[in-house]
Parts: sequence; C-alpha cells; structure tokens
Amino acid sequence: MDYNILIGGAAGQGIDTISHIFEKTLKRCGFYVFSMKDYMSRVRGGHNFIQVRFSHNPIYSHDEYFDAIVALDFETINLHAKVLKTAGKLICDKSLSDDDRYISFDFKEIAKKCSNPRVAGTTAIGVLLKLFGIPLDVSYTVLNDEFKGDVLEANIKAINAGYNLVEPAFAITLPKKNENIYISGNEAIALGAIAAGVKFYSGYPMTPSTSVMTYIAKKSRDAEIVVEQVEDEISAINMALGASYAGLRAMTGSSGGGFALMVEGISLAGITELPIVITEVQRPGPATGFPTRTEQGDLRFIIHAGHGEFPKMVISLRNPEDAFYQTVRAFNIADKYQIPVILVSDQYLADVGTTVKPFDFNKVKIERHISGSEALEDGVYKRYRFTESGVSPRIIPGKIEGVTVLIDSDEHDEFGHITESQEIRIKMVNKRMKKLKLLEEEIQEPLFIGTENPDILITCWGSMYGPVKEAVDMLLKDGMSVGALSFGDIWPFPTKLIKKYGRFAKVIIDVEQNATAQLDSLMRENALVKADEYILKYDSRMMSSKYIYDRVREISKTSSMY
Amino acid sequence: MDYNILIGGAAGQGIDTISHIFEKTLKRCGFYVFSMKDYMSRVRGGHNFIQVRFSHNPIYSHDEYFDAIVALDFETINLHAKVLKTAGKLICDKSLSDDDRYISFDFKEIAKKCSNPRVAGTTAIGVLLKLFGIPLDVSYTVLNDEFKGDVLEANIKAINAGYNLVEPAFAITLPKKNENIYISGNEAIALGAIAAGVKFYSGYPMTPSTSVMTYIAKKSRDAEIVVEQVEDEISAINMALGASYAGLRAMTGSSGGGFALMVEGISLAGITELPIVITEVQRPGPATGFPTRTEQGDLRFIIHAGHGEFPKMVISLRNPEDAFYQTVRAFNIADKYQIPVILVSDQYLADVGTTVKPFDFNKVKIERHISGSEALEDGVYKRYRFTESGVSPRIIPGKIEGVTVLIDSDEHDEFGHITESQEIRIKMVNKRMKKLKLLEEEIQEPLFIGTENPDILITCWGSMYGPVKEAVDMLLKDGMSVGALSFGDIWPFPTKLIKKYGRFAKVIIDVEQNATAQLDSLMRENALVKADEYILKYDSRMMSSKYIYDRVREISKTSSMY
Amino acid sequence: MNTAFETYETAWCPGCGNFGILNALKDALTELGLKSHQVVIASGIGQAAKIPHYINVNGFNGLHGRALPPAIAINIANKDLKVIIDSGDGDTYGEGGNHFIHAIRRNANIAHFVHDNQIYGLTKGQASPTTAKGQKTSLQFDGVILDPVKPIKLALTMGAGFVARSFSGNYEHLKKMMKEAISYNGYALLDIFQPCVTFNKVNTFKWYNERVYELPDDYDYTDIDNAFKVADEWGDRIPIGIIYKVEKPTYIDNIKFLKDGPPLVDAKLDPMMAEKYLDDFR
Amino acid sequence: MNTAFETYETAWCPGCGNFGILNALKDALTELGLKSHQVVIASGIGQAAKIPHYINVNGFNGLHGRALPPAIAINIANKDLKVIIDSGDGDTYGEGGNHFIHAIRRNANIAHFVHDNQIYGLTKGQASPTTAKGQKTSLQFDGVILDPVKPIKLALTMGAGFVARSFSGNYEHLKKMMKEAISYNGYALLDIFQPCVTFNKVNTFKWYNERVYELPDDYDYTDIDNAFKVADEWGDRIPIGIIYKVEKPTYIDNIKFLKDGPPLVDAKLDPMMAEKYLDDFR
Ligand SMILES: Cc1ncc(C[n+]2csc(CCOP(=O)(O)OP(=O)(O)O)c2C)c(N)n1
Ligand SMILES: Cc1ncc(C[n+]2csc(CCOP(=O)(O)OP(=O)(O)O)c2C)c(N)n1
Ligand code: SF4
Ligand code: SF4
Ligand SMILES: [Mg+2]
Ligand SMILES: [Mg+2]
Repeated sequence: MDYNILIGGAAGQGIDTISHIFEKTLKRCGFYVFSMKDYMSRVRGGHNFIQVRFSHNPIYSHDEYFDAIVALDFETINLHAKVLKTAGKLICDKSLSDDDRYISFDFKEIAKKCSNPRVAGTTAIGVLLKLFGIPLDVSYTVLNDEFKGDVLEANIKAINAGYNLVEPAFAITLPKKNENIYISGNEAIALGAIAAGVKFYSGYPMTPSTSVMTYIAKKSRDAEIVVEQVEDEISAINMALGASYAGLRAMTGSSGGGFALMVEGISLAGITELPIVITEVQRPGPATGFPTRTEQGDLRFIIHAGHGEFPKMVISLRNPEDAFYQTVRAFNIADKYQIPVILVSDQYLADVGTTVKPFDFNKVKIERHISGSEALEDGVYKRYRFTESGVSPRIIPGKIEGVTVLIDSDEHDEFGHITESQEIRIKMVNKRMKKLKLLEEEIQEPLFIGTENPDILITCWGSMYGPVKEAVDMLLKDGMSVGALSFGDIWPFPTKLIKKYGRFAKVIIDVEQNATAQLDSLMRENALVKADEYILKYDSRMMSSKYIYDRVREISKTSSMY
Repeated sequence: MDYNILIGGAAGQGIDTISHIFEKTLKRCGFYVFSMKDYMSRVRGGHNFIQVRFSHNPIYSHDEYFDAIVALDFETINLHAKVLKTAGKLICDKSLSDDDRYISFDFKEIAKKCSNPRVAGTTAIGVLLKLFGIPLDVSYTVLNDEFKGDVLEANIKAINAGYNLVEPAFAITLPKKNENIYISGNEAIALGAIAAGVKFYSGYPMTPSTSVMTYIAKKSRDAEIVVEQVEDEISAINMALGASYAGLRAMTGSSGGGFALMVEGISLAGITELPIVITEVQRPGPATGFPTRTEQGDLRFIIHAGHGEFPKMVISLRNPEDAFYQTVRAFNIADKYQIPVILVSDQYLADVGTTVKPFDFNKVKIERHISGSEALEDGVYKRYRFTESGVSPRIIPGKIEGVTVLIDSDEHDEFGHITESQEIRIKMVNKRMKKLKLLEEEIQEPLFIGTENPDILITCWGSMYGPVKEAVDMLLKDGMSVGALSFGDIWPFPTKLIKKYGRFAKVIIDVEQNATAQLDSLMRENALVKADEYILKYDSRMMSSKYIYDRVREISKTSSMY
Repeated sequence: MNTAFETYETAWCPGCGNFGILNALKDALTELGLKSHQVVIASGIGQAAKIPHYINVNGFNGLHGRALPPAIAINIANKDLKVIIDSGDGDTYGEGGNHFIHAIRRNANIAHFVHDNQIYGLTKGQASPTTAKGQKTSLQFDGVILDPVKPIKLALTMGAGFVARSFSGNYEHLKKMMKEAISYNGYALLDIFQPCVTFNKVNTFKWYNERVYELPDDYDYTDIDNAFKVADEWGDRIPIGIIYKVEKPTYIDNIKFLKDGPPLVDAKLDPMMAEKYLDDFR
Repeated sequence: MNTAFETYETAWCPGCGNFGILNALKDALTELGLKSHQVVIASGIGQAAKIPHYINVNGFNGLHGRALPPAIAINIANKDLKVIIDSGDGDTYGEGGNHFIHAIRRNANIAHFVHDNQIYGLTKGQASPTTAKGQKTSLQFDGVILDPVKPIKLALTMGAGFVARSFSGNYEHLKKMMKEAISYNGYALLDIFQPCVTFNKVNTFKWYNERVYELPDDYDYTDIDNAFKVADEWGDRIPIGIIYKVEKPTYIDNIKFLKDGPPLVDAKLDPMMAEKYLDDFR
C-alpha cells in the first residue's frame, strides 16, 4: 500500500498545523511518511499545499496523483481535483462546492460547536483519519503535544466530530509501531550541527534556510550555543570565522542571495585556513527569484565561490538522514583540513518530512584536531608551519602562556606575518593546495543504485536522489537495464565511478533541477564524460519519480541509437 | 635593437616619476616602449622597481636581463645586479656602492646644486639618456608637461647635469617619430569607457583597479560623467544598476575582493536584464592576498559569479589596445543583450605602459539599442515582453507619457510583476537563456599565432598574450612547429578553434598565471579538450616570454612521446 | 479608492498596516499632480518592498537592503523623475544600514518611506533592528537582547535635512507627511509606524494609536536641538510629524553640470568628444 | 622602546601617526599587566590595520571593513581574552559602517581603536568618510562634496557606553585613553587622530595639535547631553578625552550561560547530550 494525500488552502489557514497533525499521527502509527511543501512567498492568502504520502515501506519522494484531497479553499479544488485518482476522495467545506462526488460538510458550523472557529481544519483531519481507518487515540497524542488548555479541548472535539461523520473508505492494515523519527532536511542539518558540537551560529533569515537557524536557536539555551542574528550575511560569515579562530565549532548558512554576500568571507577562510561549515539551501534564482521554491541552480557558483585559489569541500545532501550524518562529517573535515566546507541543500529537501531510523548518536564522533603545546617547536608556534600534509597544527589563542596565534588575510609567512616574498608565496599556495589531494582521498564516490553496468546510466546530485531512486526502482521492475549515480560529495569532484560506469553505459541521462545541467559540466570538466540526454526541470517545482520514469522511458524509445 | 632597463628604489623615492620621464622621452623619440611595474603594498620604503624596454619594433612583454640599471637604493643593486648583462651599465649614487664597474656619482650633491634635493633621480635619468644617446631636448618636452616653475627649472638643471657626466655607451639609431601613444591597461579601459559614453561610474578604491576610476574622475568634469566613490562595493554595483535602469551607460569595477561583494548584484543584473559593464582587475588571492601583484586566479569565480542561472559575457583583455576596443564592445554588447559584461584584467596589464597606434575614435560606434514608443503594443509596454530573440525592447523610464517601466528581482511576468507561475517561470528562464545562444554568435574565437596546424599548441588567455606571442616568435625562429591560441572572449566559451587545432597538435601546453589551470578546465568542460602539459606560475610575478620559451623547449625535449 | 495609479491585488495579510500606506501614497501622488511615468519607486525585498507591484509608477524592485543605491543613481541620472523609496525596517536599518548612513550624506533628492513594523514580516517574524528589547519573536525565543536602533535620531546625527514620522493608521497625517517628503528637495526620511498584524503582537494598531501624538503647530522643526529632544521621546507618548526640516544643497546642486544642464540621461554621446584625451598619452 | 610585545619592522612612512599609536598601545598593555597571549587584536585592511603584524599578541587580520564581526565572536567565544580592534577610518566608518552601528548595539567587550587619519592611506589618498568637505584628494579632484561622518556623535546615537577621542601626537593622553577603553567592560570606541603625512596635507600633526584640547577634569562624562554637545565641537577647538562613559550590561551579561559559565571555548562537546532532542521528532 502507498497512499498519497494533498492538503491545500490559503496561507494563514493553518494547513501547516493540520497537516502536521495528520503526518505525525501516521508516523506514530508506524507508517513511513513523506511530505512535501508547496507554498508561496506570502504570509496570508494565495494558495499553498502539502502532499503527504504514507506506506508500510520506506518512501523516497513525492507522487503526482492523490487518493484523498483536503481542500480548505476553492483553489485547491480548482487546481488539484484533476489529479485525484478515480477512487479518490475529496474533502471540503460545503461552501466550496456542491459537487456530490465530494465529501463535504459544514466544517465551519461544526467548529463553532466546538467553541473555536479555527478548528474547522482539524475536523477535516478527523474525516481523513476515519477514511483511512487510522485510530483516533494516536492523533490525541499528537494534539496533546501541539496544544494546551481550551485550544486542546476544542481540537479534540473537532477531530472526534470529523471522525464520526464518515465511514472508512480504504482498507488499511496498520503497521507495527517502530522507533522511527519524522524530520525535515533543515531540522536534520540543525540536529547534526548540535550533535557535532556547534557552539556558534551567526546568520540572517533567508527562506528556505531560516529553519536551520531557528531549530538551533530553539535549543540554544539548553545546549549552550550562541545563535546570533546579525545585521547582514557579511557579518554572519566573518563573525563565524572569528568564533572559529577563537576555537569554537562555528556555522553559518543562507540561501543563494545571502550566500552571495559571503563569498569574500569564504575566500578569507581559504587563506586564513579557518574551519567553517556553511549551508546553502538553494532556491530558484537569479537574485530574489522564487523565495519559497526549489532549484539546483547554484552548484557552480558554490563550487567557485571566493576569489583566488584555495581548497574547499562541497557536499550536496540527499535526504534528512544524509543531512544529519554529512553535517557531522562536514565539521570534522573542516577541522581536520582547516578549510571551509559547504553543505548544499534546496527548498525541497529543506521542507520535506521523512520518517527515518533514529539517528545514531553513538556514531557521531567529534574530531577537533586541535593541538596543545606539542604544536610548538622550541617554544615557538607557527600558525602556518610548512608540513608534509599542508595542514599546520592549530592551537586555541590564549590557551598557552606566552604563545600567540596570528592569522592573516594577506599572503603571509609561517608565522602569519604579511610577506611580499615570491618564494613564500609559492610554498604557501602549495601548502594550501596539497589539501586538495588529501581531500580526494576523503571524498565519497557517488552512490550507485540499479543493475550493475547498466545500459542506461542516470546521473544526479543532492536531493534528486529520492525521485531518481524511485524512478530506477520502477524502471527495474519494467525489466530495464538501468542504474543511477547519485552524487553527494561534489567538490573535489569524485571521478572514479562516473568513469567506470560511463564507459559501459549506452546512454547517460543527466537529471537535474536546473536549466544548464551543472553536474554534467562537472563530469565533462573532471572526468571528460558527457551525458547524452538530459532531464532538466526549472519551473521551480521538484520533479517527481513519475516524471523521471516517463522521460527515461521516452528517451529509451526514441533514442534508437542506444 | 631591443634594450631593457630597470629603475629601482624604495616606495616614496619617486621612481615612478623618473621612470615616466624616461619612458615618455623614449616614446617621443619614436621608440616602441614597454614598461612593467613591480611594487609593494606600502607607501614608503620597501623595494619597488620598473622595467622599461624599448626598441624600433613593437614590444609585447617584459624581459629578464638588463642593459642598464638605475639603482636608487641598495636593494636594487643587491637584487638585480646579477641580471645585468655583461655589457650592461649600473648607475647609482656613490653612497650605495664603491664597485668600480658601476657608474656612480654623488647625485645628492648634484641635486643640492640644482637647489632641489629631490631631483637626484632626474640626474640619473640624464646619465641614462646620454648612455643611450637619446637627445635631451625631447626629455625637456616631457619635463615641461610634468613640472612647473622652480621644480621644472631644477629638473632641467638636473637632467643636464646628468647628461654631462658620461659618454654614450650604446650605439643607437633614432627611429622616425611616429603618432603612437603610450598608455597603460587601466588607462585604456578608462578611455574606452569614456569613448563609449559611460556617464556613471560608481566604485570603491581597490588596488590594482583604482586607476580606471581615477582616470575617469580626472575627466569627469570635462566629459560630464558622474564618478561616485561609494561606501562599499555592494553600493557600487547596485548604484550602477540604478543608473543603467534610468538610461545611462554605467560601469563599476574592482579587484577580486571587491568584486566578491558584487556578485549578488550581478545576479540582480541577470534577472532584471540590466546592461552593466564591470571590470575585474585581478590580483593574487585568496582574500587580501597580494594587493599590488599579479595573477590570473579569478577566472572561474568570475564566470560563475552570481547565484542562479543567467547569461553573462566575460571578456579577458590582452593588452592596452585590446582593452580600449573591448571596453567599447562590452558596452555595446551589454546594451544589445541587456546583460552584465565583465572585463577581466590583472595587475600586470593594469600597470604596463605600452606604445600603440592612437586609438581610432572613428571606429567607436555607440549602439544603445534603446527604444521609443515603437516598443509599445496597443499603448502597452511590457518590460520583459517575450520575443523571438529573448531580448525585449527597452525604454527609458519617464520618457513616454503615461508609460512606466518596472523591473523586478523576483521572478516576474512580462510586465515585471512578481509571479509564482510555473509556466511563466519556464518561459522567463528560456527567454533569458536564449541570449546565450545569441552570444555564441557574437563571441570572438581566440587569436591564433604561429605555424598553421602546429605540433605544439600553446593555450593562454588575457594578458598572457604578450609573453606568449614573443615566446612563439622565438620558438618559430628556432624552427619549431608551434602555435598559440590566445583567448580574449572567454564566456560563453568559444570552442571552434580549440577543437580544430587541438585535434592536430601533438602536445597542448596550457600557460597560465595561476595554480589550477583554469583555462584548461574550461577547455575540458566545453570542448572536451585537455592540455597535456602545463606552464603555471603563481608566485605573483608575471612570467616572461623567456620563461615560457625555456619551458616549452624543455617540454619538447623531455616529452619523448610527442 | 484611488485608481489613478491602478489597483492591483496585493499579497498582504488582511488588516496589514501596509494598506494604509499604499492608499495614502496613491492619494499623495494624485494630490501632488504627479503622473505615473514621472515617479519611480525603488524598493528592496520584504512585505513593504512589494509596493512597486501594487501601484502603477516606474519601479526598481531590487535586492534586500539595497534600495538606496539605485534610487540615488536614478535621481542623478534623471533629475526630472520623482524618486521614492518604500521599504521595510529590516531592509533599511538592517541589511541596508551602511547605505542608509552614507546616503544621507549624499543628500540625493529622494523621499524615503520606511514601513516600520518593528519586525521582519516576509520571513515570518524575526526581530528587526527596531524590535523592542525583550520582545520574544519567532527566532529570539528568549527575547531580543539588543537595544533597538533609533531611526529618527540616527538620521539627524547623519545630517539629514528632512526627518519625519507618521503612522499608517492616520491617513490624513500620513498623506500630508508623504507630500511634504516628496516635495522636499533632498533626502527626506519618513519613518512610518505600520502594524504587522501577524508577527508583531506587541506593536499593534492599538499600541501605536494610544501613543502617537502630532507635534504641535508651533513646534519649530528647524531647531536641531528640539529635534534631538523629540527624537528621544519614546514610551507612552511618541511624536509624529516633521521633526526636522532645513534646506541643504543636494547632490545635484553640488555638481555644476548636473545642476545647470539637462538631465544626465539626455546627454548626447559622441566618441569623438573623447579623442582629445589621447593627448594625455602622447 | 617597549619590547615586551616585541618590535617588528613596519611598512609605514617615516613620520606617520601610526607609530605613536603603536607605542602607546604597547605601553598601555604593559601597564595594564597584560601578557601577549591574553590579548587579541582584530583588524581589517589598511595602514592602521597592519598593526597585528607589528606587535606580538594574538591577531586576526581579516578583511577590509570586517574587523568588528570576528572581534565580537572572539569575545563571545572566550571572555578571558582582551579583544582590541585597530583599524582605519575607511575600514570602520566606510566599508564597515553597517557592522559599526550594529556592533554598538551588541555591546560586546571590545576596545575599538580607530586610527582616524581622515583619508584612505593604503590605497593612496582617496577621501574617507571623515575627510573634510571641500578637501581635494587623489580621487576627488574637485573636492569632497559630502559632509563627513561624525564618529563620536554616531557612536553616542547608537548607544555606546564608552566614547572617547585622542590624538596620536599626545602619548600620555592616548595611553591613558587606551587603558580606559581596554579596562571598560563593554564596547568602547576610541577615535584617534592620526596624521597621514603622505596623503592628508590638511589634517597634519600641526593642524591637530593646534586644535585639540583635553576635556577638563570636572567634565561629567556620564551626562549624555553634555556628550552630545561636546561631540558637535569641531573647528578651532576639538575636545579629546572620555566624552561619554556609563556602565551597561554587555552581550555576555545578557546570556546566562555565557555570564555564569566558563568561557564558551572550554565547553565539553558530547554528541550524546543532543540525543534527547530526537524526542522532538517522535
Ligand atoms: C541577501 C538577502 N538576505 C535575506 C533575505 C531574506 N529576506 C527577505 S525580506 C527580509 C526581511 C524583511 O523585513 P523588513 O525589511 O522589515 O520588511 P517587512 O517584510 O517587515 O515589510 C529578509 C530577511 C533576502 N531576500 N536577501
Ligand atoms: C573589499 C575591499 N575593498 C577595497 C579594498 C582596498 N582597500 C584596502 S585598505 C583601503 C582603505 C584604507 O583606508 P583606511 O581604512 O582609512 O585605512 P588607512 O590606510 O588610512 O589606515 C581600501 C579601500 C580591500 N582591500 N577590500
Ligand atoms: S506579515 Fe505583517 S507586514 Fe507582512 S503582510 Fe502580514 S501583517 Fe503585513
Ligand atoms: S600613507 Fe599615511 S597612513 Fe599610510 S603609512 Fe604613510 S603616513 Fe601613515
Ligand atoms: Mg519590517
Ligand atoms: Mg584612514
């Protein structure tokens, strides 16, 4: 079983809250749940919706057709009724439609009877739960977490009322309860950062990155983390670098426009060799673009962010689970090589809710690579000592009597003192660049899924993993020889697997949520491998597995040469 | 004949001035002159020097060995005496050395006698002129332009005194006088911008880009151009975009660090489709790096500057002549396609003095591509009207009664109004991206020099043209089968010639003043052509033709496979 | 409803203070006899900054925090246009703070309307530079720990020649202030209290309405000492009106060819005029 | 010569006012009994900003205009360190203007020394935000047309708890001011007149020396009205000294775990402590 529900309404109508109640109830029943948000850049009005899929089995992405739709406004019916499956149910207020195929009640009246006009949506959720035969008591536990006092009372009344309005319509078996958690991409990054020991987060709000900062801020008092909302993103990165210099694990993040203001600071991190973790949660650009929508359009910009030449690492995130562990890894790599590490996400991943196994905190290792007095040679400390590896021992300023730490944004000598020497310049560039070599060993090759040595090789990166994984599963079921490389680590660019599979594939199809096939440009540049076909979408809404499946089938038919 | 002179001293000792007198005198005699600056990031002290080459024939770059050295400080002797040719002359003050191979006088005493202690250097220039048999009267014309009143008197006395101290040492024939001008890269950009009708320049000082702004400022009153020094580079680009919107030809520029602060604004230019010309005069990074030195390290950063996907054009400049004409072309292309055009230079080119044919102002065509009321359809103006080409007619706000112009950094509809529509998004992305196709036709393929279909193919970009051109000439004289592609236009990347010559070459040698071979990465990405060998220099001093020549010879010997 | 500048659907919350500002703005322009093509509104990003989409004048809807630089350049490029900025408190005093202080020094001819809701509206309720100390927000869970920026005092300190405050809930007053600011020759700051009904539950319509009082007719707004005193008034009574106004040479006044010549955008371009500069290099 | 903090060769012009500042700084640190590892100097880029290379303390020589953000974070990260900023007038009031006004609101414990030579030194003589109106420079050929920033008044307006001015030519005074600023608990601005002998031919040693006068002993620097008056004094007589000083809660004071706990950098990191947050997602 695999059900797909859409809940739509205007901003301000509370679809977030009611959908959350629904999602959490499903999750607590033991289902696998996957939800995706589609919202406008406004606070009230307009048309927003949330898609919720649930199943007994893991879910990796969203789907396009619905078993049930909850419509809180007319737009929802207008726009989405056409993607209701034949046996699907549409639930709405009487006032919105008199179409008798729909399940409509006077929710407003019912809400009034529950003595709170704002609980109309909760009643609709009651209806929804009953249709799927989901036990009401689980939903109470969720309501209990969300509301208090009178509001809680009213919501319980409302959900009961809805539950009593209809009979079950879908035959569902309840799964076994499990330990899974239900979490979004941004929350997973935040949790990863807290687990990794972030002690300083400076940032400036920018959709869709803000919720990383918000979650850390929520825990800041308890976890003793300083979260500082700064005057601008330039301050954000420079402040974070100050914290890093002083010895803290520090982080900042933004979306494209705010990240753009940080690139000089990234270059500073490069020459000063200060560890820093930066999150770039992409939205469609250029400039302000589409604040609440999704795209993978910033990859090249991120990879080449910062003037001059210096090593950095760029990791794109696949899903919340990956986001958690990669965030931890990012901190460790930043500290180990004293470099900036950039985590690339997007609005899709930022806002998806996914059930995953509880993160294993025992697996989280904090590796600071900070030295004590063993870093001194004859009592002398050189911040930029030339070493075999290119990495110089790092100490915390103020911690060793009489020893000082000098970092410098000019080209500098081993002590961090400004220099104009050609010889030192060459050595310093070499020292920094050696880390690229080390990083190449650190780098994780893309995940491969599908038949070994497939005829059709799909390439994708970051959050496209989910839709591609499901598409590959569908294609495999069709008996096709298909596989996919899903890139996570993306700079330095891992070339082994793409060279290996690229050689055997009859057709390489590059799948990206952008217009210029940026991953393909990296493959060409770094592996001299070029895709033959492209599935590119840049309308700001994430492509689904179905979308990919259909197009791959098409390509495999029309491309007679393969 | 081809002579090479070095004039060295501490910052503040006036070597700039005396070298200028020397250079201009040579130029006015009709020689071809080429000068290069090597200076530290300080105002007084340290060690700076200027290299001046002159000849009867055009000169394209600097050389490493000297026929004469003028030493105003001990460092000059210490560092450079070893690269004096066997028959070379070293001129210095008595106090600096008692080595009797040197031509030393008590210049300070002489200066005192000229009643101005600051003219000691001018006396040394007098000596220099006599050694080469350059007529004194030409130097008077230069002094007359530079000085007034007492100071002029003192300088004339000083140069006479120097002239009388020695006898000619080199046998030189004077060339015919010619019409050539003597100009630096930055001055040529500035002059090109003025010729192209720039009316607004907003910028913030940053070495080595500042002199572009300074020259325009010098002419601003006469040419009626507003030059505004702003609070930061963010303001610089946003202000220039405002001027562009209002209908002016607008420009800004900086070096890497300042340019980094402009990248969000470049993205704004992308989505608003505002023409703008930006100069990036590179210096070695990352961060503050080497403020007064040279590198080609920002290429990829520049090409990918700005979040999101949008068309831009990047033109790298070869020499002052190219700088002038390409600046004019940049304004025309920016206006034609309503895109940002970035001119890439570097400290080497910024500061080189070169004799060139006077720029032909008759060749300068100003093509604004601005519409009047013919842009309206039924009286309605759509700033972002969908057209065949992707370019929408542009009008100047306020100029047509009742017609308004709206530009928007959000994704927008044809009117410039904010939208959330997927359909419009796709059309708008396509509209903007179509310009890339048009640009591909506009693009100039690299200059090819050397034997047709050479065995050894050198690739280079921007200011590396001069050193490579001379190196190729030397290699050709040796009878080698060698050629070079010198890229000027670099984004969109022109692929025809590199594919053509790449196929025949036995060895491709990529020559760049950076550590990561960024041009090569573009060739790989865009033409699937990879260099076999690299000549990379990243010590912050420009490589010379001799340096390239030696390494190419080495490669051609050791690479037995070719 | 004023339709001279057309009416568009907005994306604001019902009850938002921005509606009052938009209405007053349209009427102010109408009463000043301005036509749509004669006016430019520059804005950044935020709820306030969406205004160029809701009124039919020329519009430069730029980047968050960056409304001032283009506005200045537009004034310089074409002194015939009336340049207005509509932007938020975060936009102006936060992200755009550096432009704000230096723009005042340039004294370009701009009427700058700050929709000051003391919160970040569009990004859902984080503190802005004018949010009160101690106020809890959607990000400052334990309350804001910074002292707020005082826009009026800051503008006075930087030497602004026109500094005023109004309230979106007082249509007549706001319209009058807008007309004054637009008519003023030079940089004019008008800070406008604007209730954000969704995210600022402290500074509500009621909160402002109970506190604001109009400066008396005999208030001498040419007296800078007075102005500084008034700028410090905050709490139970908050003054609105023209707090300071004097004549000052504008940016245009300071550059002869801008002052005496036609609008810069009308300058004839001719490459040959620059040929003489070749002499510098001979 | 004070060698407690070592002596390095500088790249400054002979006669530059920066020498006086460096000397006073070394002596101030010595007299305060500070050791080199206990002090951090943050700076941006410029002549002034080269100071971390000329004194043996911890140094964060960052980007042009960006000395304040890292300095604030260093104070937050390790309250045991004495954090000082040495940077230029362009660095602080120009490129870094937005950080300047907002840093004051944060009130981190930082002594901020602005080497105010009223010019851009390192880039060879363009106007800075404090260059006098009308002054001709290497870029403003027809003279500066903007009114200068008034740093003292601006700092007062933004609510700084310690605002002072001194002069590099008055060693004793400068050293005293530095000690006061370093000892002050919170953000302390010390604007220091510093002749640039090469590029500022107006504001020379003589110019400053003839004008500066020390505020009298009975000057009450806790009176903000007084301070504003003194901040406006400019011309033939320019006051130096502590212009305003009061106690204010610092950034650290405002966050309990920073105030009461050990320096943040000493916090033990343990992933398991975060495991409980998984409950939010069950
Ligand atoms: C560089 C950048 N940083 C952050 C944002 C996100 N952002 C958009 S509007 C806004 C704040 C809005 O607050 P305000 O200016 O007070 O306007 P309001 O919505 O309250 O009218 C922010 C942080 C952005 N668009 N660009
Ligand atoms: C982003 C950026 N813009 C510009 C510069 C160039 N720059 C370096 S120092 C400086 C100004 C220096 O003036 P000031 O801060 O007053 O210091 P001073 O040299 O006078 O001590 C400038 C513009 C830079 N390094 N980085
Ligand atoms: S969030 Fe606040 S400012 Fe934005 S539209 Fe709603 S009420 Fe207005
Ligand atoms: S240029 Fe001015 S500020 Fe810089 S070192 Fe020389 S005198 Fe000092
Ligand atoms: Mg606001
Ligand atoms: Mg200065």
